[in-house]
Amino acid sequence: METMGIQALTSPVILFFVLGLLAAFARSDLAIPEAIAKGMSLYLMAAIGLKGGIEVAESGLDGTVLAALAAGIGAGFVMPIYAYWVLKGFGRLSRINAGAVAAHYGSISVVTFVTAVEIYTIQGNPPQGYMVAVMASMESPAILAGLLLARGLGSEEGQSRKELAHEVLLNPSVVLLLGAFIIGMIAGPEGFADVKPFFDGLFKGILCLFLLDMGLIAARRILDARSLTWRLVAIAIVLPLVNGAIGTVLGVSIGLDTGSAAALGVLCASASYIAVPAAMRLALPEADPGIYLTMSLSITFPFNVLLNIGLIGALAATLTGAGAVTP
Amino acid sequence: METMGIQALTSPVILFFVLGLLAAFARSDLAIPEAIAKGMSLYLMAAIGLKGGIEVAESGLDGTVLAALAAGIGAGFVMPIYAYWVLKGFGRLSRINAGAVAAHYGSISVVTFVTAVEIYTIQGNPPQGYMVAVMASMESPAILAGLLLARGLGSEEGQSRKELAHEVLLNPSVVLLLGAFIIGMIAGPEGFADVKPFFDGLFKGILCLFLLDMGLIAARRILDARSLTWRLVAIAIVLPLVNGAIGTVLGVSIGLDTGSAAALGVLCASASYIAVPAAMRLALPEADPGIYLTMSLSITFPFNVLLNIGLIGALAATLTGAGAVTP
Amino acid sequence: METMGIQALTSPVILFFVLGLLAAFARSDLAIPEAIAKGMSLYLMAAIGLKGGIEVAESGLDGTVLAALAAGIGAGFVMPIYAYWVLKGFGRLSRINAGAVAAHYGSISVVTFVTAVEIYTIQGNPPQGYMVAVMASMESPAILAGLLLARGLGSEEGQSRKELAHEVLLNPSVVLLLGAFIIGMIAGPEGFADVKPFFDGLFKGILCLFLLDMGLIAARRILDARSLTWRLVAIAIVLPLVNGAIGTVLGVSIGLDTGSAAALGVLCASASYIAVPAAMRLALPEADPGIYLTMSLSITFPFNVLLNIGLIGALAATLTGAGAVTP
Amino acid sequence: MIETVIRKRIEILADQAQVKRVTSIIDEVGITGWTVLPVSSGRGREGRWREERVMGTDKNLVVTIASQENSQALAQALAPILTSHGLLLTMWDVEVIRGERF
Amino acid sequence: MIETVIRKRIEILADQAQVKRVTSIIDEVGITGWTVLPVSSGRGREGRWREERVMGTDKNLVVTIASQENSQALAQALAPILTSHGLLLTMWDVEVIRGERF
Amino acid sequence: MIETVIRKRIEILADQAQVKRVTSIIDEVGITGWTVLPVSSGRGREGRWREERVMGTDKNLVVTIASQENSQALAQALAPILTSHGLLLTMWDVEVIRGERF
Ligand SMILES: Nc1ncnc2c1ncn2[C@@H]1O[C@H](COP(=O)(O)O)[C@@H](O)[C@H]1O
Ligand SMILES: Nc1ncnc2c1ncn2[C@@H]1O[C@H](COP(=O)(O)O)[C@@H](O)[C@H]1O
Ligand SMILES: Nc1ncnc2c1ncn2[C@@H]1O[C@H](COP(=O)(O)O)[C@@H](O)[C@H]1O
Ligand code: NA
Ligand code: NA
Ligand code: NA
Repeated sequence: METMGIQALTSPVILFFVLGLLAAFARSDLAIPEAIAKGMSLYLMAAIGLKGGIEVAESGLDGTVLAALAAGIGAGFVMPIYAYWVLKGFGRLSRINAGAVAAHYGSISVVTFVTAVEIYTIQGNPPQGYMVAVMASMESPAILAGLLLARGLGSEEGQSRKELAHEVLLNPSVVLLLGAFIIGMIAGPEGFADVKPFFDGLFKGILCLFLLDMGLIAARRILDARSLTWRLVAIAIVLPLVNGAIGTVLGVSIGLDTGSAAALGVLCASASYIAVPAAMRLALPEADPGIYLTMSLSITFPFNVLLNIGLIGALAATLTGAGAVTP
Repeated sequence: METMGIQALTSPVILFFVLGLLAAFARSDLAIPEAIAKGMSLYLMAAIGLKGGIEVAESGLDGTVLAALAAGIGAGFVMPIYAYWVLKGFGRLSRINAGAVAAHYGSISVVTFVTAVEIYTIQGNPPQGYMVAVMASMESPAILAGLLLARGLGSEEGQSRKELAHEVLLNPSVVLLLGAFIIGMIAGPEGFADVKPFFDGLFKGILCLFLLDMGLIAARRILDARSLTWRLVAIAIVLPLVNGAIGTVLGVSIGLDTGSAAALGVLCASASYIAVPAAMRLALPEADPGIYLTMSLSITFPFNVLLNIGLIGALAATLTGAGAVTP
Repeated sequence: METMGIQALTSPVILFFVLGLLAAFARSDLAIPEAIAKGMSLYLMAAIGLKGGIEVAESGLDGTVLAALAAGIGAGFVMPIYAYWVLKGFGRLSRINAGAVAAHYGSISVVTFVTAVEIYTIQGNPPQGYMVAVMASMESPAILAGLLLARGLGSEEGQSRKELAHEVLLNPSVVLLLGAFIIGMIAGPEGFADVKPFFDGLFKGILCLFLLDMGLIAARRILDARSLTWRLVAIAIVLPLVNGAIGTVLGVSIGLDTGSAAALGVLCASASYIAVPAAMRLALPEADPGIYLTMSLSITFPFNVLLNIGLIGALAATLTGAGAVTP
Repeated sequence: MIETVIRKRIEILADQAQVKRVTSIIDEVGITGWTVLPVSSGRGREGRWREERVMGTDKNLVVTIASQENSQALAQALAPILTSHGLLLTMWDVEVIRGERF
Repeated sequence: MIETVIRKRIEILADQAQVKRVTSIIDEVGITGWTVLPVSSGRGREGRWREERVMGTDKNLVVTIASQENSQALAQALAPILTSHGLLLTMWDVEVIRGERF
Repeated sequence: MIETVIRKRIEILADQAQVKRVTSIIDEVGITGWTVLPVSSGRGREGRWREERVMGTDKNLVVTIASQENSQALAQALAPILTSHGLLLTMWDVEVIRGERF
């Protein structure tokens, strides 16, 4: 297991992330233009969606898909609940802030998932293509759960409720991920051939630059953070550990293969930093992004990328008895 | 023919366009940063220019090229004239607005052309490389014609006339298309080899993302449109049908091959949404972009991409007796 | 030699640069969005850093590397000194402006280096991978030298001195170049394989578009320039000739191969237009960018790209007795 | 001399996610138009922010020119949500030509 | 206390294609400088616009600081084309330090 | 009617490289916040600039709302470096709601 962890840490993808962290901690002014970063983020979602859809077009769907979807959506509703109580109790957050943070941890991070897929594929346990659909379906439930926790039932006026439903169902990330997934299913491997150099060939390289930027942004947020306490830092590390383990066990128990079970674990462990912050800005503007973004982006994200993905992969391998293949 | 139409509609390029339309109609906030969209548009022009130039460097030029250039430029001057009368009469537009819209329909849309080339190539009828030069030469004549129609002869003051000549001859699209075309002719296939992964390999993938954005923008414009009447919608559909048929017949009659004749038809059918709007903003600022952009971008562009390219291809195949090869 | 020069001039990379120059001189509005240009510049630095590191991981390091590093850093400190006296004396610049310009000529231009590597590789004399590390180490010494010349010893207050040290050591270009170089050394050729389509396959194509933009910007600066005299133009051509010859001789004399000696010559000949202007804006805000940017970007950069790289390559080939291989 | 009239210029700094809400209120109040400018970074009581366009937590500046009555109505409509929605509103008198447009 | 003097700040919202025309007029009037800010979207009588940078039909905000006379001259020079060229001009008094520069 | 109070709005046009220095001075003076807007091109005595984001020699507009005393203190603190650091400062009175914040 050790060797695998170390292997992953010498992959350019991870090394660029570390470079970003170090550069920002050293207060270098290195920065990637926001339009480029946003473009790379859209590219990664379109590409992962397409690839998932094409794999499903090739392999077809079996019963485990439905189980995986149900498990993911269920986890998206349940995880925020206990997260909320921990955040309010141990974390000493207000109701509003606890609900907002809980929503982030119930939802998912596309780039954490993508990084995990790369690592598990290197290790010989590639997750199934349908896990992309599971990911897309896990983006929004936690937003609902978090808002209910923060505001209570029936507190929203009609206008806000409409906005909210819109945000949850037509969130840009969900639309692009699911849209590209369906395009992949329709186009299939032959349709994909022509666009493969772009959506497949460039994938890892663009992931490198995107993670460079994530490292820069994550480290700078910590340096600028005012509202972070040691209690919140602890939660931002323990929650992904617990959620990751629960997700992996859930995945194995519904019969997913090693890679897919680990991927479900990673989805549970990851915290959103694109879809949910935007939704919270809209629906819970009183919540403090200095808390929720710093926890999800600056602590949980690096923890997952550098350590937790490896741990979850090891757990899944142990539970399924699958030895990881050293490439 | 049917099957070909359907085949084209399952190509990722078209599917991403449809995704963009649907997402915007559903009022999702999905958006591609403007700098990225602009960058993709420049990439597409540079790449299509280069590829055209390289094909010409390989195949050499014969007499039909001159005929095709003359046909294109002639059409660019003539089409705005009847378009103008229809727009003023049936469309009930003011002189200024009719002239502005006419200029759009006399000029061309690079991305419509590029999409048509992809589709005709799949169908086994690739247009000749020199059609790129025909396209570049068709960008500007209609701007002149439209302005003459809107303002009358001799109305421009010296200053504006200079600005206008500049806009017409040194329009960024014309410069980049022709510049890249000439670079392709000079560099030839060997010079191209090194840059092929970028300018050729990525082409279709970037076209997908660009058409996603076009779909988003086209649909949002319709939702925001105030000045659109059913008469204008009808014109925005009938004009590309008529112009497309005329252009195809013209192409066949001067001896172009099936793909090139169809490409000439598509150039005639397409309406500009980059070069001409910018020129109109400069030279006819009183004209209403709510009319000309909405017609060209939100009605004619989707109509051409989703339907008319297929119809024109079928017409060209029928006229030249060339059966389309199903790949 | 002639034929080689002409060969290089028919490479798309150079032709796109010429297109940019011509388009801007003709006052076309063609422009690449700044975010895209910045993104391409970061890409080029990351890619050249990575590639250098991987070559070093493959070939290992020998004693000449240290000699090359020492030569580069030494040149970075010494070149500004004589440049300063020429700029103040013959060039009639104020102390501040002379120091600022001298810093630019002592430092390096990544894109000039990259273009030279492409050309020398075509000519059969590829520079060694470690020259990337030499380049990175040459970015900053000249900043220090230029500031000392402009301000004198001990003139900086504590605050500025800290800012300055920061700028010199953690300059974004240095961080990205060196960071990517080290990532390349760690990841090695196997780690690189997955990201090769992005960082290697696209390299030349992106260089084309970047040089198109450089051509546009360089020519526009000249058109807008107010402070440029014929004396400064002369210096901006003679300095790169002299520095290039000195660097090449230095490279040959410490035992570098033909390509690497020529690359050292190009580094000496090139003038910074990213790292140093930003540092001067911070540390010497009184200096006139209308002088230093116009000289380095609009005169020296085109002169190097279009002519001097070829001359330096010929000199290196003559001195090492290596005939350039015509591919 | 050109004749100018006095109108109010109101500028509202708002989270990207709140721009739609702000501009709808401008429309409802009956003001004829508005313009949005991008904002790249800032610092307030909640600390410093930058590079947040990717996360959608960046800000924009909404600018609108209005008559005195309309500007009063807008200030009144926005006042209750200024604090909860993190809006920053400033307004001042400006001269405009063609005053009938606003 | 720092001594400040009163100058006019004039802001002109103009189509991308009209910016060159506006800044040439500023130059001709004899004003020493101007600055252009990007604008991302808006709504007016002609309806809403956004995402138009690709089409070149987006807008910019031209800002210039000028003396009272120069600002009058600028307003006068721009007035005839305000409506036909879709320009939006506002101006107001500001305090500046180093008043001799403007 | 909504109650408003008068505050100063100060806008400083600064080179990208000088923004950090300007905002630190704003912080030191005790002003509660600031906001940075991008600027795309301009012309001054040193000539025209544009497309300089790649070279890092572009400019930004730093906007801050402050009380009269704080704005005086800021103007005083910036005055000595205005010329040497190429800053352009304008300020004027604006109405704000929730005046206690500034
Ligand atoms: N009252 C207003 N306040 C601020 N901006 C406006 C206003 N009216 C119009 N605009 C801007 O000016 C543009 C053109 O307006 P119009 O000429 O009315 O279509 C709009 O798209 C807005 O960006
Ligand atoms: N009168 C002015 N109004 C608005 N902006 C100005 C003015 N003068 C100078 N600027 C801006 O300040 C920058 C530097 O001016 P200068 O220091 O005169 O070269 C210019 O490039 C413009 O962006
Ligand atoms: N005094 C101020 N002047 C200008 N902008 C401010 C000021 N205070 C706050 N802001 C802006 O408003 C945002 C939110 O402020 P706050 O609600 O205090 O966190 C900050 O990030 C700044 O961009
Ligand atoms: Na999660
Ligand atoms: Na046409
Ligand atoms: Na040098």
